[in-house]
Amino acid sequence: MDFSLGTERELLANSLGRYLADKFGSEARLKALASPEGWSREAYDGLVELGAVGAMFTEEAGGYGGSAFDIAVVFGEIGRGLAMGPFLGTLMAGKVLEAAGETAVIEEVVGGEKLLTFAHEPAQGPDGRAAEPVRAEKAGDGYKLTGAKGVVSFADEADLFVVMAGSGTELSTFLVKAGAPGLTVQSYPVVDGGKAGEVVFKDTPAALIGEEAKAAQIVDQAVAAGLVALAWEGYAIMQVLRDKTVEYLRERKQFGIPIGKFQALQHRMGTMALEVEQAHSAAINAAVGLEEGGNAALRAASAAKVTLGKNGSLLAEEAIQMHGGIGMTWEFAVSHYAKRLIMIGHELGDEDYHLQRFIDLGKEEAA
Amino acid sequence: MDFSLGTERELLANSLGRYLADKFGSEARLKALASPEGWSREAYDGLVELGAVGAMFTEEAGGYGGSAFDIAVVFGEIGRGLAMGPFLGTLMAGKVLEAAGETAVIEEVVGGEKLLTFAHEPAQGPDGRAAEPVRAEKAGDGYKLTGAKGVVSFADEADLFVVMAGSGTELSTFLVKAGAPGLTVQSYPVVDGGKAGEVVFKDTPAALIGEEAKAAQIVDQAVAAGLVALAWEGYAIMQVLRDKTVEYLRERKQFGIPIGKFQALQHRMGTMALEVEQAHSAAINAAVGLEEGGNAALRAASAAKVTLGKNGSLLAEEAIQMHGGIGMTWEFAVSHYAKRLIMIGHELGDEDYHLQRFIDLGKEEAA
Amino acid sequence: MDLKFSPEDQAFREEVRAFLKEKLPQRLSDKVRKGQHLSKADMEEWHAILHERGWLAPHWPVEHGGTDWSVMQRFIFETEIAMAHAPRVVPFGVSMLGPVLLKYGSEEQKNHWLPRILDGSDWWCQGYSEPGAGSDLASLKTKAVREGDHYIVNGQKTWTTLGQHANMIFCLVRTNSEGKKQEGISFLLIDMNTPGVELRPIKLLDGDYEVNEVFFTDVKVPVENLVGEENKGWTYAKYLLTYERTNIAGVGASMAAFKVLKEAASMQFRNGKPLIEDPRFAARLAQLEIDLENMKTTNLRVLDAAGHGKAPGAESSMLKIRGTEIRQEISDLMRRAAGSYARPFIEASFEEGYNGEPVGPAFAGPVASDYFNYRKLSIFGGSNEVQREIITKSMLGL
Amino acid sequence: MDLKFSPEDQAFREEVRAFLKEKLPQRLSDKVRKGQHLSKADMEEWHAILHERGWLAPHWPVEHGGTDWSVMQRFIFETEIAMAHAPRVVPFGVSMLGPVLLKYGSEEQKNHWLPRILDGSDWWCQGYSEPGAGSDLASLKTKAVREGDHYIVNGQKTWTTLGQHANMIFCLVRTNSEGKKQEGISFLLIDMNTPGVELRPIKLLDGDYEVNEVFFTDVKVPVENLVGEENKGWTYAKYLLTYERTNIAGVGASMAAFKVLKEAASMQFRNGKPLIEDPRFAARLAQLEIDLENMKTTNLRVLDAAGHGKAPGAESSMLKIRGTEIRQEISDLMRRAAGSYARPFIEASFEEGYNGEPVGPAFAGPVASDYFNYRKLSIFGGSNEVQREIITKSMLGL
Repeated sequence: MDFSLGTERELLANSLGRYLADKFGSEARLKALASPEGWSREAYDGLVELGAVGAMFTEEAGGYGGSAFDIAVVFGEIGRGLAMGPFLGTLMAGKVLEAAGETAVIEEVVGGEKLLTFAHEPAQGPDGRAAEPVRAEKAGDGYKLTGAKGVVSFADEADLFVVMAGSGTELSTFLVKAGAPGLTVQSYPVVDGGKAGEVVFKDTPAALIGEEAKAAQIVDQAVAAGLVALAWEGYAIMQVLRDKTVEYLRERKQFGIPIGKFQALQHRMGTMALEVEQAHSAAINAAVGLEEGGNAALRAASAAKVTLGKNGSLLAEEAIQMHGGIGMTWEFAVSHYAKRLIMIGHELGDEDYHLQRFIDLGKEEAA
Repeated sequence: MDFSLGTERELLANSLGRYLADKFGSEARLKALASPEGWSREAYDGLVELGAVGAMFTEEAGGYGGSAFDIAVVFGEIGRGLAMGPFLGTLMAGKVLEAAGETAVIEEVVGGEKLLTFAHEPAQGPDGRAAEPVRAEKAGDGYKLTGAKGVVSFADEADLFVVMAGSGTELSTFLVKAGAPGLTVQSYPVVDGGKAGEVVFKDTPAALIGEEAKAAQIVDQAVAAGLVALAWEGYAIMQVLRDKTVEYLRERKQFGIPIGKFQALQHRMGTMALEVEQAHSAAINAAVGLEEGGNAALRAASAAKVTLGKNGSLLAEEAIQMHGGIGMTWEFAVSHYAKRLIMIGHELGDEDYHLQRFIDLGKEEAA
Repeated sequence: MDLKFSPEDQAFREEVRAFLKEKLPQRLSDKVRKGQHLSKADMEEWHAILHERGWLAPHWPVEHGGTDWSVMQRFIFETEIAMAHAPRVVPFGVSMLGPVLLKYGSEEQKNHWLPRILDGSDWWCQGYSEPGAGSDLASLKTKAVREGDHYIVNGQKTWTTLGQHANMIFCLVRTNSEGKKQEGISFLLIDMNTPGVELRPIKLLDGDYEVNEVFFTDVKVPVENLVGEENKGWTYAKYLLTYERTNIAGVGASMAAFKVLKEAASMQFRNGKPLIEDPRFAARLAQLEIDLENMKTTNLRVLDAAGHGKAPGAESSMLKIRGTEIRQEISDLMRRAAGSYARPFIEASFEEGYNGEPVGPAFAGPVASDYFNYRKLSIFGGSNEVQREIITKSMLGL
Repeated sequence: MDLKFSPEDQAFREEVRAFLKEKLPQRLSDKVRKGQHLSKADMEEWHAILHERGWLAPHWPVEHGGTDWSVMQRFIFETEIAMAHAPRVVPFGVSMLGPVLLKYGSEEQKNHWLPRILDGSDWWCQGYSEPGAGSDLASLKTKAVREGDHYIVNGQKTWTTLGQHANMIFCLVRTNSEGKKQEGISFLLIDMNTPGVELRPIKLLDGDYEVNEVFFTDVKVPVENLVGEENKGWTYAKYLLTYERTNIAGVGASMAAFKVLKEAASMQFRNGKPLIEDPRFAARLAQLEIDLENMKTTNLRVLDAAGHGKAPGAESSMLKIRGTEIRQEISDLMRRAAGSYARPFIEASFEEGYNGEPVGPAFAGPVASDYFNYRKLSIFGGSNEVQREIITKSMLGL
């Protein structure tokens, strides 16, 4: 048994972490948020150059990593530095391409020439119902897509979309290029920093990835990889919130003494620290599960998302509460970490969804 | 709007409370628990004489009260004094009899000549499945019952049983006498004090109460009355646990100062006090609902049981935790209040059951 | 025990409803319901409507423009306006300064300032908190030194809500640095247009501006703007904090928000069925509804006791805690209901008249912002930690 | 990162399993699984079986009868015996006094007492707590006054677990009343058959006797029974409290109990279907399983760090808190699973060979008693409150 990440991964973590701390600290990030673009393509490119995307994929697929713990390291640093970019979408889309051996596309993304995202969620209309689901039709050698996807990460900025079409066990995945005919994007900022958009396809030309109607398991594993990524990103944010709160308890004085001397805060801080460690363990379990694949990957991923949802809310809410007013301000980094942590709960299904999924997968395993 | 209980009810509460405090204090109760009978029939008879049972039923039915707030007062004192006896069973069985105008039986119970209990839960076998459900067969002018009921309050001590037979909307209720042919009782103590038993009927003669197969709504309202009773009993116990814990925080010193000065304990105590008030409000709502009857009675009763389950666990567990070791001892009253409070959660459905029921009743109301 | 409203109370409720139906502008209630930002003009509009009817300051004495309503009537009124999605009356003048002036102000102060609160001539804000003070409010450092018939004020206040709209600020200032810190505090009314007063907005985590820092540099304040006696300001401030607040639990506001939540959960589809049929979400909703019903009855009990002359102490703290917990829980479930669509952050859509392309379910726009903004509820107004201590200390008597 | 057991570890696990299959009496594991009471003879029987195999005190040095197992092997061992429902080894001699003697005892003490622990000649109990001390352990008052070659001990200890079976007690006693309270404490070994030692059982809320009060009246204790130096006992006691306890989370025991719980929920019918299919109960179970998996990995991480020479500090406290919370949650769900049948309280059924008529579901007998008894887990052994403070203080360094 060995819990070390290994020297190479530690080197990568250090270089990503240093880059983010030097070039994309709290002030730079606020500046990027206030810019017309709403994020920093430069910071993203810098991370890609250091290997943040390459580490997500295997060498055969055009990357130079690809294991669950490579993903863990990259997303840990993304969390710690609150980096903005289509990392999660790139990971999941790339995993779909990786499974189909689409090396050339991955190489372009790893090299930073192209931005890749993942259009997997159905768009919802004002009435709360799913808008027109995306369906594929054969058209000559290729396919045409029609329908809508919602909250697609960096939709406006992306050069390439991996798009899920069909449903249930009849799922297919397609590659669509930005600017393709019939493709429209409505872009907006997201509350946790970065961009997303609603994407509508109307007879939009698309290239099939892998086999038709056989993508369900591949997408499941790609999403499990996404959940591993979120588990590690969330764990890193929890560490930051824990450490910043400890620092605040040490330095902030009230009634003449550091508030860290107050017993009630000590007890709550102890609980926070305990839950951060559980989130770490859940993230490890999810990564180990992903390496194993199959049902184990899905179950451990769901367990991690449940833990992340519960403990993430606790850390975000307690960190703000214990900081008091200052924790609510835009200028103070705690609020941005809290926002990202809470919004992670809104990506790829919340803890209620994953608790049910964990139960269902347990039944499948038993059956 | 008026939240006072009224002079008469306050007089009744005072007389029951004083009787219990004088004759059935902590030591007397421990003695009764250790006696071969395992409870005190004498204390029960004393309460009956003071009107504890009479107050549960209307004058027309042979009692001298019968409103939801009469029930509230009686069970509040039962909780505060940890009285033992078939009060809950008597209440629910009596409400069934009251609805059918069976005045003579109620008069005997109110007068203390007879002990009445309610056999409503299916018995369970070692495999966790329901044992043979009770079914009724016509036999001459009367009926014969066959089947088993579980955890019947004071089954061995009772002179009369109101027995539910059939199921769903086809429910009937019957009166069975102790010692009737084919009736066997396996008696045992219960962990929260008092007695119960498994009851088996084999061609046991029984008298129909009210109309055949028309008892469902009557039983629902009788159980709602039981839930109101438990809500008030539980609220009273919570008050006791709150007060005893406050007292302990004031008197117990550690590191040279009263532990009530410790901030963490102050915060937790504040939460306990807050939840006791919510339980009080829920108990009021349940009583108001019962007076209204119908769906409102059932919904408010379920809401109260949910509150009681959640807040009761909190109070019981926190009271013991804040008392430390001493709270775990048999000699110290806190542990007995905690046990009864937790076991109230096991009577008439737990908070999970009632949360679902609250949801279902809400849908019915909306439909 | 009788929990029905009396016929008089019912008639009163009908009167309030009729008033709201007639006078509450649809435009305003739409904005409140959708969680859009209210402009200064919006708030002034509603203020004027209530003033016209004589219902702006129900808790003031009739001779000063208040009403003689019972506590129950006030509860009914507050619940009804909240359920109708009326804007909240900005409390700093009407509910905070007003009661202090009524109890401790001179006749001149009452006659000058109270009518100006009612007719909207003055917009008041609060100068209590200072950077670094937090729950230790009495440690405040902003100094007022008497020079002739003026005080010279220097220092800084923070977390001043809606200060950007205000022309007047009531401040706690230090007039004596010796002895117990509580005994050197005075209560001063300051015109924000005086030279030396500077206001800087604080951006909150939801991107919105609602609180401010206020800086005082050699600000001259006439001595007649001192309320009560010098160095007795702490008494007045505490009066304000423990002032019988019938609406501290915000039952009406939470009932209104719960209704919006239930509608959202009924309309929102998740995994092919209405979210309200998801067992776990339904359980969260039901628990919330039960908590809300319990709190409502608790609030009525406290009001009933207050009507019988019992001053609520720890009870106010309980209502503050549970009220804010419930409001936060509603905002939590609102964001959960929106799923992925909690993330889009289109600030323009929070303003009136936004007509961009809608994104996601209609209710989803402000849910994340509201959730983050409502974190303040357990921090400000006496943190929930402080309230818990108040409850316990009132029982312990240590 | 590699979380698989090594082939050596796997082989070791097989060896432990084979041993358990061969040597663990079915009678004992049945009693443990059913939650029945173990007699003194039962505990001694299992003690002797482990001793025979040399696995009674794995954490002792080999030369004193221990093993050279890695921390991982110890974890495997502890998990396997728990999963097999073996009785817990009574810890007072093997896990508490043993390590103290090994580190601070004289050669004579080691040679005399350690073999007697292993072969069962002595049954040790603990004399730490005193009435009214609680978390303030160092305030202890039991006095030992040196007179010639004896100490004369007077005072009272309490919460002495299984003292009724013991012939020896290790005690913290006060040998100096001046200066800091921690600096006047000594560590003394006392024969319980000495005149003046009196034991009184304490009945706990579940009706069971497992803790005792111990009274000392002019008890003569030979000076050679002093461990280490006079007035240094606090150091030894603290060593024991922070002694690397690989099993503090009780992962194996909780895994075994969780299995029993899942079986109970699968078998128990509620509203016409297995309880495990009830959405709310299933959710509680799933959350518990996730918490347990997380804790298991946390425990392995701590063990891994310990194996690399990192002394666990706050980590032990985390494992203690979460371990006891999980165990309490299991006992909570067990009682919930039993429904009404949690109430019957048939004390005779907790003993071996009970053949009365069964009442209700087979698992239901001890569930209420266990739930109430397990309240102790968060109180004893350093309350969970104290553990939370330890965690925070280790981070704050205040």
